[in-house]
Amino acid sequence: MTNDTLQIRWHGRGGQGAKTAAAMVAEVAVLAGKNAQGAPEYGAEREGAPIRAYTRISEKPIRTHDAIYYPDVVIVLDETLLEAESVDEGLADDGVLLVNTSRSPAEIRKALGLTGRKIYTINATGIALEEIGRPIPNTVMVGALLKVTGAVEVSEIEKSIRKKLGSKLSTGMLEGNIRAVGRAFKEVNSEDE
Amino acid sequence: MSERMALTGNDAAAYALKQINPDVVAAYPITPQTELMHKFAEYVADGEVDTEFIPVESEHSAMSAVVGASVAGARCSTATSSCGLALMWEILYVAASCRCPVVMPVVNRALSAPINIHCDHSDTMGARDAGWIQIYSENCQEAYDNIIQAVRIAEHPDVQLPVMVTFDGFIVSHTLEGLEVNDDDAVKKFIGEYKPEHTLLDVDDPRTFGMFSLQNYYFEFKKQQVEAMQRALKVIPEIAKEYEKLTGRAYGLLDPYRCDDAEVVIVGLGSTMGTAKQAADEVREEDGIAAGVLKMRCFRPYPFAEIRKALSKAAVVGVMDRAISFGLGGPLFNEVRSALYGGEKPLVNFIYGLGGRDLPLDDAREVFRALAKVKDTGKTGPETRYIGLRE
Amino acid sequence: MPTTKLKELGNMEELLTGGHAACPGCAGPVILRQVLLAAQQDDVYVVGSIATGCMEVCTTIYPNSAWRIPMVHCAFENAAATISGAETAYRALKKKGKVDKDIRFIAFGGDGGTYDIGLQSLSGALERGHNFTYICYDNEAYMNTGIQRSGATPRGAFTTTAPAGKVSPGKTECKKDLTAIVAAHGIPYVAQTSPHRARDLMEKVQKAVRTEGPCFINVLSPCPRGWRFKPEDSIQMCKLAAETCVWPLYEIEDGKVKINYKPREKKPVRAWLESQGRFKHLFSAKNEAVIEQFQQDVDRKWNALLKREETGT
Amino acid sequence: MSKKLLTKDEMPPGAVGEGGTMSELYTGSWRTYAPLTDYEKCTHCLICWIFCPDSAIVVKDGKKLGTNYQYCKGCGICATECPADAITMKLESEIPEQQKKAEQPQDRPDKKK
Repeated sequence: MTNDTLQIRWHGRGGQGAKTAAAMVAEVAVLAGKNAQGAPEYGAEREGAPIRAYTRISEKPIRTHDAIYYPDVVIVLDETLLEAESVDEGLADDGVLLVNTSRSPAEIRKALGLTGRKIYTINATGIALEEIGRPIPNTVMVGALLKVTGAVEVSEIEKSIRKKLGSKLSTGMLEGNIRAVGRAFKEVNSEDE
Repeated sequence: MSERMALTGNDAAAYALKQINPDVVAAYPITPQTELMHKFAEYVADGEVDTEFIPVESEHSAMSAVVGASVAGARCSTATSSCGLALMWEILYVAASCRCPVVMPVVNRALSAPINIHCDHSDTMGARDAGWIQIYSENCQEAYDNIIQAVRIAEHPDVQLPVMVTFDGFIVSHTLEGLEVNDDDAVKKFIGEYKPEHTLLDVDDPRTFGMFSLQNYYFEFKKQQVEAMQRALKVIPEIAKEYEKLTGRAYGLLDPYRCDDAEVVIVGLGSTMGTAKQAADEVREEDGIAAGVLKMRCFRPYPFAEIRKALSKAAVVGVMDRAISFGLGGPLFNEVRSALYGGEKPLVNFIYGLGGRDLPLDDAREVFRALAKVKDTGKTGPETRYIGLRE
Repeated sequence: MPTTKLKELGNMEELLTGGHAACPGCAGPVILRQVLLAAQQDDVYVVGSIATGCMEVCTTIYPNSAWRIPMVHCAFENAAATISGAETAYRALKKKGKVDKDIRFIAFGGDGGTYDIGLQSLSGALERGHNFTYICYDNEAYMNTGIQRSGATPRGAFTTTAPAGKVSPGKTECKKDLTAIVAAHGIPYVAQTSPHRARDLMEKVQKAVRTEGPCFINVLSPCPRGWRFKPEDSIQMCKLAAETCVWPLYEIEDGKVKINYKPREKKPVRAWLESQGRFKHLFSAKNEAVIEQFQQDVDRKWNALLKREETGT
Repeated sequence: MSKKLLTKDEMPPGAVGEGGTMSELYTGSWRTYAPLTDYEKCTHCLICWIFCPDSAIVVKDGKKLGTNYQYCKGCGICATECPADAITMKLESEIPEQQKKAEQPQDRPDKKK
């Protein structure tokens, strides 16, 4: 971790909820007593365009307000971005790459020609479709992130989802999201398996 | 007494406004201020504030309505960014000159053209001579705290001037951070009641506000504003002290970081100063550079004496401007230089981040290294340098 | 009940004092006096805003003011936005028990500040439904800054920015119909009037200030200096404008048009044009067509108005 | 009517002035011609009063008392509009002092009540 701060960079497409996810993880961390920052990067793009978002989590106050150039974790919400973007740019040797895909970590490693780093995959879109009925993978990816990094407890994320989305979503959608996070914890694939 | 929350800068500002519970808020949407007013409009819609909200048809009318409401005796507010602030320009002067103690969050954004929605300080720099107090915030916590303190500063009988509380568009406005918020009653008690001496609604003592004033009187009014600004230099720290008692969070006119033993110091405004503080720590450790940061919280009134004092020990000063006065250079640089007039200290102007271009931590470190080189070689080199610009 | 009887009004407090700096014979202060006398009656108080312009600069010269009602001047183009803030403050403070008086709000602006630069501010305030009355005193040019052409300047008039010259007959475009534009906002009350019929003006003001929601009254304000006529003839000019149907007196209440004055015999516009130096150049062979066009403009609008009254729209 | 100018510290901040103070000013010097009322003809219809731009016609209990020459700028609207032809405009310099005094009422109900 850079300066005792866990730095997470999200790659997604507009509408997939990268911004919400980056903020949600930060919020969960804050509510768990840590310092955190969740920042989207805005262009003029609308739905479908590649976007980035950033999350920082630290025990110490976070003062920097720049983009994340040296992430500890990179999360890819849309696997088509693996070709369109240099998602591994600046990712530390012991950093984590978490991809929403039905492929295995080994397949991703091969496709990207990556050395070092730890690769995790999860079929977040599939889980989202089954649990929420919509292909929005962000909450699943939040669950997977927490499983992989242990950054915050799963109970905290559930609280946060209820708080953040409770007023926006129907009960069915809300419960679906919570189930999706739970499944993410179980279904994330690592290279050890 | 307080609660920890995770809010974006815009939501933190809206939360401060909710707790202030102004009588009247008039606003017009402009990116990146929009979400602030969305949130506030929700508070209105949910009856969480008593505020009468005026959804005006332009920023010009927002400021005009606020002037009308303020002279009528209402505590009032609006918020804007960039071109919106520029459209208000004429009425900014009226608000200040009519001594309307309005509090206005300004979410800093570049001015057109080319149109750009991202952060720089050209909007508020353009308004620096309008007679408004300007307080710059580094992060969400500061935006929240500054807005609450601004009410007291603006309405202080020795001041009676409008206050802009600024924070960086997107970089702070759309970034979620953890912050401590006061409880509602504490804010209510801290800001107290607004009781202006004369109001437009006092029909038993009809007065004329905003009168025509000729060569024989205009100048005196301007001197009154000069004096009110001077008094604000004393009032702002007093109110900060009181706020510190309430919250434990300390504020001053300036926010010096490791300046006491610093040989090279960066001076600047807003969120970048957080990055600069981190860079100072890192170059002290990695390069052995005695680095410090002087963040200006209060830009108007301009704290000449305090700046001079804070920089007295620095050998080299770098001033970071997120705006340009075309044909002159960085506006902050020129003001810092004027505060240091008569000294031998080399000064370098770094212009950066226009239109929201990021200032990476690495670049902030390079600024310190460049300043250290000036100190070591005794050669100032180019006075104005651009960071992150393709030339 | 509010009164418009002169004997009764004469006993009331003069709300616009003498000593102001308007030109001799200016119709502006006549309008202001009539408005204030009519509006502030029966425990109803009036608070006003005024746009930059002749009436503002000549009634407020620091440290003196001619106004005995509370007034605010903010800028040229924003009398409506400014009053919308004051009116909103009133609602907010009344709700909190900080104000107990019954206050009505009036914004004043000249044609420059209303037809042109202030149109957006006016439109916004009308659309938002603030409870106020806007009074436009229309002297048909920017008189305060030196008789420049405005959207309210009639066709053929000489102004300093559309002067009559060797190839130009003065303003070549016709006057903007602001009253119709305002009426298109669908506000409860819109009227046109003139100070020569003081009772008509005052009744309209009383109707407006006692109507809930935004109201608008457009008042013709002859300007001896800008129109080039003798100061003593200001009220006569108003009369002539009504008799030629150049300035019809009418009102639109909840969308229904009522004409308040119909001349028994409509005078030709030639009489109107002859009365003022600003049209002097029209009386030459080469500009005859402009007079003809002017008459056609007036006839078309007057006939349309008659029809609207007849059909009740 | 020249008054000593207020000093900076005497001026309340913000260009706020007391209402109605122009009533203390003198605009009578603008006048070349002055109105004189013939009370034999005057019907006290108050037409002159309602059309006066300078609030210069003094009225009490429904009756015209005269013209306040402090304000009157001599525009002549009153003379033009008088339905009884009771008002005439005369060159100021040709009006005898006594006649002027008679036109200028001492009673000033138009002052702030």
